[in-house]
Amino acid sequence: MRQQSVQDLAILGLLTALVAVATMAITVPVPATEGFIHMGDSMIFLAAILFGKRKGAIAAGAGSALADVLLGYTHWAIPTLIIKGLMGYMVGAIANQENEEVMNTRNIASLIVGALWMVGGYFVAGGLMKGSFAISLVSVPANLIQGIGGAILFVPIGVALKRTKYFQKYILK
Amino acid sequence: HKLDPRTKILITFALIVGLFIIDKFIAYTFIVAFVASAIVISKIPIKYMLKGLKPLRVIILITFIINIFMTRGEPIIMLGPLVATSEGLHQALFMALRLVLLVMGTSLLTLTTSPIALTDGIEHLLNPFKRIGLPAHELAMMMTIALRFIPTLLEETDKIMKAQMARGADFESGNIIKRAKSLVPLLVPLFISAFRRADELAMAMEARCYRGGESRTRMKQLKMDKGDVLGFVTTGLLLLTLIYTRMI
Amino acid sequence: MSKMVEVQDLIYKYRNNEEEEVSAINGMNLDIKQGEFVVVIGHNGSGKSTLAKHMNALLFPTAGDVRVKGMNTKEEENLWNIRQSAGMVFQNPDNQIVATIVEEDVAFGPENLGIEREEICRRVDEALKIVDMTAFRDKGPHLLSGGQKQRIAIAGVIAMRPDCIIFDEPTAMLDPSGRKEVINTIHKLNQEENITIVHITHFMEEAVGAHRVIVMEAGKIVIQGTPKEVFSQVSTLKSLGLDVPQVSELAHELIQEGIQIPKDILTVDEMVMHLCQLKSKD
Amino acid sequence: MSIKIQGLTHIYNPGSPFETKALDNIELEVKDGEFIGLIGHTGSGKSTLIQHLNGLLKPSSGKIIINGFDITEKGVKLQDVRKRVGLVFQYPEHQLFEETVYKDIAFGPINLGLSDGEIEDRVKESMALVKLSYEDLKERSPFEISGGQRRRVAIAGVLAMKPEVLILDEPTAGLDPRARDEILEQVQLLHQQYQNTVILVSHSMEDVAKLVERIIVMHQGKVVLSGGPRDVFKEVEKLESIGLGVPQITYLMKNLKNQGVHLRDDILTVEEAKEEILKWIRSQ
Repeated sequence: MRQQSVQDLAILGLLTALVAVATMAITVPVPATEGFIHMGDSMIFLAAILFGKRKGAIAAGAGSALADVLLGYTHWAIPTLIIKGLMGYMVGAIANQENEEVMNTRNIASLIVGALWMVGGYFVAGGLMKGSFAISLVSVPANLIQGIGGAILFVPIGVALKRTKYFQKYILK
Repeated sequence: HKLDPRTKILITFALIVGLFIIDKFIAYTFIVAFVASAIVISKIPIKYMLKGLKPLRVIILITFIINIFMTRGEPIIMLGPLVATSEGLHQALFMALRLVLLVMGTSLLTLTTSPIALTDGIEHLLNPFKRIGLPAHELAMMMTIALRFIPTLLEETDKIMKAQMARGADFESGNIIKRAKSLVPLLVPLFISAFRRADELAMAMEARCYRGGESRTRMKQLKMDKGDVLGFVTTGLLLLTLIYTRMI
Repeated sequence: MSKMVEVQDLIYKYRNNEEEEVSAINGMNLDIKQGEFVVVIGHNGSGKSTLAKHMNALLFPTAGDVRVKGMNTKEEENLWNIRQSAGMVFQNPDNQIVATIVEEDVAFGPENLGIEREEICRRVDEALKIVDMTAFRDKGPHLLSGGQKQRIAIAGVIAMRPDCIIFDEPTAMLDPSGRKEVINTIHKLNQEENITIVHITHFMEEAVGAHRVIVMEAGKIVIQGTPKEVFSQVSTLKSLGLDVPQVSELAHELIQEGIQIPKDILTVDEMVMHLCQLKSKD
Repeated sequence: MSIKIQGLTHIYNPGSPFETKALDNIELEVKDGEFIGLIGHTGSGKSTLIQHLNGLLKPSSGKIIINGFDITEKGVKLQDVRKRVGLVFQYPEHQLFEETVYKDIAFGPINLGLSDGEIEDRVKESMALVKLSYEDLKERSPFEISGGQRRRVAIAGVLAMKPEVLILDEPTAGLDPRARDEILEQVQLLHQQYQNTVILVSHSMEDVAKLVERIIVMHQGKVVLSGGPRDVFKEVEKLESIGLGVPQITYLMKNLKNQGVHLRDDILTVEEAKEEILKWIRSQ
């Protein structure tokens, strides 16, 4: 008679915290783009690919926005909420959660789409905020590195987690 | 400081909208006055605010330079192939100011409001959307849990990292593939512990009779008072003025 | 005295990861009276925690019945009343605190019960006072020590005004001073607030002040009685892999050597007294 | 391996409002092959101290000399230090991550760059040391075995690096009495077999009294007592004043002495107490 909803809520909260912690705790600052390379995107890929689009979207958006606020990049919080939220949703929707192999075609496609969307999203948001898309272009290389890095970092961890039996009862519930 | 978090969120939101609708320098005077008075009222030391801008210096400079040289118009200075125009200078100042005010306005919100109060405020603001199926309470509860566990997980990250370093793990060198692999011993235990925590937390919540947002009361109630009304009126006036500057 | 908790022929089985059926509780009967202080000891896997979760309607019997204040946990309409009457404190203090501010966490339970605002404030004040944590009401839980966090968790349960609190190894993760804080709080709840206590632990010294001690092994009760009765069975306890107080062990050893002292000595003072009496006799 | 600590001070968050002095001018020497018990309540600086011994934390000032070799100097390869000083953290089972018990224990040896054959030997050896069956468990997932076994797998993971100094931070926390006794027994056996230096951090006076050769007591970042268990546990008032205690049996003997009974007051175990009391009672 355990309430599924309470369990889901707790899992979502922890996933969100994980995304925020990964974004904040392991970072390499890149001053030129006013950003940083961090593990947050890998965590988003994990959340979305292992737990589906709904959880992926909420944890990605809320977790990343929280990290922005806590790190003092408050003005980015709203764009981040939208960009990362949609990123989580798209990755979760494209990915194939049933497949035992983590590196299946749909998952790889979801990684690419997710990373590109993130880069594009920040490019547009930056352009709007700074009034010039040329300036926003400056942030593209770093975000690209961030996105690709996040996707690469996801792979071994995704594989390892999917193999961990303890975990399987949670995945896509 | 004492304003209702809902008020603060709405005012900040209005400020952002304001920053994006204006197109004349004159409008800035109003916004600057508004933000400045807000800073004064909040009693946050101005030094602290400026310190928050520090990491932005580079980006503001870049914004400024690119805007100067990339905007077509009347040339004023020529540096080889680079042409600075007066329109460019205008544009550069305009954008740099927007950026500074944007950062100041939003950080004013987070400096005066704890994340938990923000969550509370957002929950209340989203309440009317419940009718169209938006789970406002659940989202707020989830944010509370996330906020509650961020320090715990940060501490845990540090602990696991140290423990694996004691077993000879190396997190600090190597190419990206090697680093990716070296993070597995950190992230797998972190993930598993997070899920064990989620499990236990869910049980503890149920044991304390948690059953969703229905029929739940709150100890702390948000209350709007005169200050909030004043805030809204001022902001409303500001927005109207800004719209007016755009039309003339 | 009326019965607070009744456990009748309880059996609980579950499936483990390998899909094998495991029985955690194997036919158990237990009555706990109102106002009683019962300590349950037994090593890991003896079924202690499973039993505790049945009393709070977090787990439901495979067979048999569990009643709290006469309400059967099997009947769904009783669920919330049972959880309100029989509160529960868990092992890991970190994983049971929900809110980011101490007083809000204490308010979490009453808020779920739909209690009026003023009443919640009153209860939060009172609960924090009982666990002696009023000074920390505005702090974040992550800044507190383990013992303090556990006291906040207890306050969160007290604020729901339960008749009975089940403690599921609340001291297992604490250091000695944290353990002392929690144990003192538990005793206070029993003596001053007249709350029925079921305290699960594997630290035998925590059982010394209880009304009744229950020793569990393989999902069954193997010994029960007053602390003196239970701890005098030194060899049985040892064979179960459990500790006994050093003084009880010493008494046991001395009796084996033919020394005439009672076998139910629990404390240092009792031992000193009996030894001195013995000596002055000859 | 000998450890010499000179003037070690560690300050957390220096210069910020949260500045705290966790270690305050520690002077300490641990001889090769010693079995040390490190006690003190939470926040006394125990954890900070042991994290310095394998270079996880850097001193704010002071030196740590291991085998005549200063590990706080610049350019020291910490990897080498960590290979020789093994540290088992609290709740070490929370750091397991591999698919199988074998792979998890092999993690350390792999990081040392050993050959496959050597790795296998070390896994086998360390599993034997903690009394885990190699054949039964090597292919099992560390997440599906019992709590006590998980703890032992984690300890084996550190033992597999064959450290010359083994530091255990409350290795029995949260275990039930049976599992606790097993782990402590194995630690003692290990020490006897290899004569390596062992530092056991513990809250349990009873356990420390039974096992170690020397006790170091810490309080507020300082070493306040150091010596053999019999000497240290004589200082009941001092220990109590810093929130610690002595084994129950030591209290008993002290109380008897206060009643005018002339008995040794440096008793540490039930066995010794029994002998002493029997001698006394039968003396007339």
